[in-house]
Amino acid sequence: MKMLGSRRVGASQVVRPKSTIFWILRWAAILATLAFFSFPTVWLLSISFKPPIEWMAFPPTLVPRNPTFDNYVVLFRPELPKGTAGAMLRVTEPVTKSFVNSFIIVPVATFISVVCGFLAAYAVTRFRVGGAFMPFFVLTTRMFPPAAFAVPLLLYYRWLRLIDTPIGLIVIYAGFTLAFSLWMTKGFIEGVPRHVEEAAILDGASPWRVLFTITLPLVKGGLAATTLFVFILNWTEFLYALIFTSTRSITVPVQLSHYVGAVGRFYGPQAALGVVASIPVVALGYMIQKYLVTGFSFGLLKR
Amino acid sequence: MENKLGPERNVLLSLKGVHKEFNGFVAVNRIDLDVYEGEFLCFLGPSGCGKTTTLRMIAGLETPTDGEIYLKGQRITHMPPQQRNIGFVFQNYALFWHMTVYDNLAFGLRIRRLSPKEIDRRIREVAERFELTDVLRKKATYLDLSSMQRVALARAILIEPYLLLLDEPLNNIRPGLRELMRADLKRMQRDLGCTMIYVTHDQEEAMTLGDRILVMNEGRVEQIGSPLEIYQQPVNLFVAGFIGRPPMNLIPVQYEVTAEQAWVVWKGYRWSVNSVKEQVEKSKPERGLVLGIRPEHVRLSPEGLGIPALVEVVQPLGRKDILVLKIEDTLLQAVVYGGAKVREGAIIWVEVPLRDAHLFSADTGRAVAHGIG
Amino acid sequence: MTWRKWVLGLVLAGLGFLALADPVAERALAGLRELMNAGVIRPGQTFRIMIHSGQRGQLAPAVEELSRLTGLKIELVVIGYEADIYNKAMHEAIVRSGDYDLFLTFCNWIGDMAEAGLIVPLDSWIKKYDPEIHTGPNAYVKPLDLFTTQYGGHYYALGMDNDALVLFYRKDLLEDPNEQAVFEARYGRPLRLPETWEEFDLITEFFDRPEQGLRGAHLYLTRQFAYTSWAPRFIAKGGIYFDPLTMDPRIDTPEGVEALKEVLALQKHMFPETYTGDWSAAYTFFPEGKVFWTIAWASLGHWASDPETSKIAGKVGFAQLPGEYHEGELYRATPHVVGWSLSVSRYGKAPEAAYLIAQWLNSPSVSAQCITRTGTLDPFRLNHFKDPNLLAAYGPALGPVLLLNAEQSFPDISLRGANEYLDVLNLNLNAAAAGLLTPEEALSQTARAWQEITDRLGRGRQIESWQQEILRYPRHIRELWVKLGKVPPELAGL
Amino acid sequence: MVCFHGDEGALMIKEKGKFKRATSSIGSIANLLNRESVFKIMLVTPMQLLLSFLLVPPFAIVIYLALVNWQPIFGSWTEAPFVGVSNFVRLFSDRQFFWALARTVVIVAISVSFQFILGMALALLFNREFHGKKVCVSVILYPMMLPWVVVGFIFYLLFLDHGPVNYVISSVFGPGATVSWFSSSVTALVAIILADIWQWTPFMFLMSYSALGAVPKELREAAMTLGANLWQIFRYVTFPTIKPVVLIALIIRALECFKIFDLIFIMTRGGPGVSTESMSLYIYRMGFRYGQLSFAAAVAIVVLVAISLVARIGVRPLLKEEL
Repeated sequence: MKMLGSRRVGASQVVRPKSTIFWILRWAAILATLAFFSFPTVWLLSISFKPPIEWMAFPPTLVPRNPTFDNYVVLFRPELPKGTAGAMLRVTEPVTKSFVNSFIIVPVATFISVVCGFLAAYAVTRFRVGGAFMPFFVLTTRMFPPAAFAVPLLLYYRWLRLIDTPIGLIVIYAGFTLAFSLWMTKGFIEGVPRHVEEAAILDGASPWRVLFTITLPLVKGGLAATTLFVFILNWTEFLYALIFTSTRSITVPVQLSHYVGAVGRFYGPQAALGVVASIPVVALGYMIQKYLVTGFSFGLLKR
Repeated sequence: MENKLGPERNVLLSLKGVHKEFNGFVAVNRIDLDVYEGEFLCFLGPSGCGKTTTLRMIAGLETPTDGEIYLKGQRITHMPPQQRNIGFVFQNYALFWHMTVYDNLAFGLRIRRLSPKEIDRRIREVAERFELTDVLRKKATYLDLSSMQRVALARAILIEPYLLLLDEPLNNIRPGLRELMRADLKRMQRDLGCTMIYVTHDQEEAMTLGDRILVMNEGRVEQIGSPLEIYQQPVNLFVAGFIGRPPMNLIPVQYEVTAEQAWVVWKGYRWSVNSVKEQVEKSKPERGLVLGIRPEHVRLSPEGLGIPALVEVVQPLGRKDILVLKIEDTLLQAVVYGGAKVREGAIIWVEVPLRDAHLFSADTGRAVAHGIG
Repeated sequence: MTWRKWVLGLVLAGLGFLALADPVAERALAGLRELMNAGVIRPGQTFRIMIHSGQRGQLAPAVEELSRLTGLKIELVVIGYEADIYNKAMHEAIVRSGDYDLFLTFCNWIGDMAEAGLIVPLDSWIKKYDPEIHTGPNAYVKPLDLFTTQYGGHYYALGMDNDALVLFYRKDLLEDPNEQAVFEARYGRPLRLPETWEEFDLITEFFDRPEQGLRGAHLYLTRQFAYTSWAPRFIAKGGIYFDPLTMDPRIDTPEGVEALKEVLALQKHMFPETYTGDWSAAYTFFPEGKVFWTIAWASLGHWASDPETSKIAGKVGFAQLPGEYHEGELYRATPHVVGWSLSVSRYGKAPEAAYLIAQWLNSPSVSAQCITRTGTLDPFRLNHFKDPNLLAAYGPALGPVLLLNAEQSFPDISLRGANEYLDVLNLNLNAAAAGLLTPEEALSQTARAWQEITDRLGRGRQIESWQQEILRYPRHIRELWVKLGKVPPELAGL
Repeated sequence: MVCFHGDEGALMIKEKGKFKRATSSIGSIANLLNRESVFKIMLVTPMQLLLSFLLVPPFAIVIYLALVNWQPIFGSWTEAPFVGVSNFVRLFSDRQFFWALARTVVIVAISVSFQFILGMALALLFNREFHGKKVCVSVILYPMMLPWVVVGFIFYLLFLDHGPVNYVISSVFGPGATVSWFSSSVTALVAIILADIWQWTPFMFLMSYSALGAVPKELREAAMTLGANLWQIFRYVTFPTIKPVVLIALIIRALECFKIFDLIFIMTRGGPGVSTESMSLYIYRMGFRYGQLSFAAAVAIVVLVAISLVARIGVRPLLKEEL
């Protein structure tokens, strides 16, 4: 067997060539990953601080030559004095309304979706309700291209008078993300050893009690991940939002599309709104971060 | 530490100045240890004393900050665990829960590229011994804890390790079953004749299982020895206080020398320590001594003889009672036979037989003498 | 009649007096007043106009003013991407929510919208309120008066825009005596604004200096607007999209192929963004001084002349698009690309009132004010070209050129199914620009697809529509077609 | 014994007496609610209600539309002529449809497998403590949180002929090496797939990373002491343990990716020509731009049936042991 390491007994630092190479490789990989994932983000931030003439300028500059806050200001005060990006844009209303709408529609839809999905996933995993067919049936709802489903849905919604209402969008969002809520939570529930629940049942707990006091806490990390994902999907959804809103309940992505002006796309304000729009998601992610990664590592084999 | 089991046995594993720090926290403090072939060694100590870390370093799951580890004379300090051929049974068993019991058992053998036939033969054999034959096809998650423990043990043994390490494997098991499994383990070790290191914080377990016990505290080895040695000759106050239930009574005493006579003095009572005067003198007794007496050695004496004490509490244990006695402001525990019929609130007379007492230096905590007179 | 209506009527009358200078707007206001008196509409009633985000800045103040004048609540519903406006409008045709009263859409979509039953014919109201489309000093520039308003022999919209393209060039370079001398020495002809596409191509080649960071031209060959570079050459060569009698496509003819080959030959003098970018590429490269000339909408004039957004402010020239000589006579054809027009929803609560709102916005004075503000609407009435404020906004040089180009402009295909016809053409031309198809393949594939569309939509009715559409082309193009025998004289309206 | 593992491993409650005794004091309603059959039904009811409400009527309309010939310009949809399967017949003779389908499958295959490999590798890389890990994780997760529109235009701007990517290429390899990304089908798809990978690797990473976090380190250590090398540990211990979660993540990604629309719509609009058109873009063009809603409905049904078949044949066996 090969012996590695220094002969000096008692040295506090033992030189280990193999580990050093691993260390370098690992950090190289981490840095490469960071570069790949952060560059477009940095570019987005950079554009959001650039005046119009620099949006597509060549040679491109990472740091804006004449940095400006116009792109952010214009989101909230569209009427700006001449000579600013806002003056050239002048096509939008303040983003506040769409933010308020999104803040109502998305959390409610996400909540409904995750709750329904979780309950159903529990039924499917533990009791095989609907057999193996059901989860697949639910999944098919996600396979339908929105472009084909929008018009029939529109006809139906017209009859229900749900067009351009928050409830209309909430139902659509909750319904179309349900498949994910079901499937993701299902994966996590399957990770809960059954004997944990058995023990509670033997102690005489009702099935509801087992569900909410035993299983739920164990999968809360998975639920957090699911919630975040569903929230993101709903928060960024564009096509349904565009089709099913007109004035009253437009959402942030629809607002984002409004930054198309007389002289092309307004990349600056779009970038700025992109950055601002990501803040709620980031905040949510931050709030549930501790559940995200460690949450459902409840020590599957520990009692 | 000297080899109490005799020089004729081979050293299998030895730790030389093994040291482990985690971000400045010393988990294991320069341990030296030899483990002999075929012995059952228990690591005993309160939680966080570094016993598990030591075990993990032996297995290669942690790398020592300093020091060296030798297995069969080969230095393995930095050898990856895969190459050490040391079995490890985890506290939570770490069964591969997506696999059947059979696959769990076969895992190490398949890695070693044994033929399926040979694997099957060995598994059948071991399953038989561990009474696992019926559950071989079950998924590991569906086992009861006792079976899980046996699977974990069987899995570790199947790779025919030089050394088997067990990390508190009986921790999760309810009392009752625990005693049975303990006995099982001991029998099995004897049958297989393999070398085991067993980590526990339960002294009863250590006393019943270990050929030798290593008592650890705050990363240091306090004492290594056979259970009896540890019980009878604790090397310091920690071991003395840690081993034995209820714990040893430790009474600070003064040391006096009058006309060739050496005494320890406590509340006006004095005991002659002439027989161990030499040892006592060496330990700088002027800074104080501690007299240790195990509760089971405290004896009731006829009224008027010995030391009068107030009975504060009587804990009946059936055949035995544990008494909490108050002598002036000092509490003393004593174990007496249940037949003594002592009532709470009564005054009784007790005797501290020096022959069973221990003397420790109050300054260093080290033992000065065991059994006086 | 309640006292409220009395007061309102008085206010409206007073304001109407102030606006007397513009009888079109006055008639619209009077009409609204009448409808209010008749109880058809009531104060505070909401009217919604679907617009593109690029127009909000232009229309919002006018809409506020009208709300103030009438007591109605007029809202703008903004849509971001142009293509989405078609979708949303057509969805309204399906669901008939009545959420919209007016649509500001591309004028070549009115065929589809009319056929879908979404918008109503305006003939009777136009007769009644006279928006001065064809006659008078404030009339539309001809032929915009026809093709931005009509479909199938009826009025369906009020045009709000003039999207005849303009040639923007680097005046400083073209008028540089040194350049002129070098050009004359090399090509044996003077360097001047081109009359023909052949000259245009030569000058493009001349000024293509990649090593100096200057490319010859930027012409649209993108997925959405590829036809805008091909069609002016095709039409000027005497080409016609469909046979007027059989509706067979006539684009894979020698004129069509030749025109496409000419455009594709210029690609070596252009940035690849001409076919890989989107329509804002021209708005980036030209003001940056990276291309010698480009053909685009009038708004690029704003953009390129403003020192805030342009590095070549003050060096920009405006010109007519070139043409082709036929028997010694120059025929110029300028594509009128998209162009916004207002149409009235059938499902709105009060279509007549909606029409009057449209007429008010469309009136010479109000529309002039709107267009003066920055946006995607450009001058389309004759009075716009005399309005000092508006001309100041556009710069004195652009106005006259835009007028000339508009007079020679021809419409996009505006049959029903126009969107589909044009999109198929675009995607094949774009594919040819990317080298995926040869020019011949691109055009013949388009022709095949067009045949299929025509058959699907009903050939007879399409022939009828096409014959009406021919009449909306500018007179000189119709004359050329007759001269070349492409269209029988009796169908050319001559 | 009141419970045991059913044949398929599900937890079954055989006798109800246990519950009865536990809840008898609460009353008969609670008793009813706690009955296993009722409990099961109540668990799935909210989902059933929501899905039936949202999906059944529109789905019926889709089927109706596919069987008639309707475009909005033909007038009312209720009066459209019945044409049987002719929409389907036309579909199967449309080369563009099959190209779009094939192209989409290729995009899904490449994009999702990269996301899987990258996400898994990253999760393994990050499955140990090091300085600044939290920041790194946030940076990696960020792309997922951006609206698609924004991701689309960032990558559009990045890959423009005069964009940063070409700038970097030309400054490293010389001006001749630049690529006109959106000028051909292959390079444009590379840009699109890169954008998709950028946006959605974080999701695969998140799922694998959370799942890995749930694997007790003792499992890996046990495998180590049994002699397994790093690859064997991953292959036989770590991966099988997290497989249910990873598989589901894969399926979710594949389904979403199959519907890829926004990125392509913003970056190339399907161009040049139709050479980067995905299935969704094709449906969008037919249904929305051309107004051929009946045809689009037929396409959607065919696609749905095709994916369902693939799911049943291809994915079910994969999930068999998990189900």
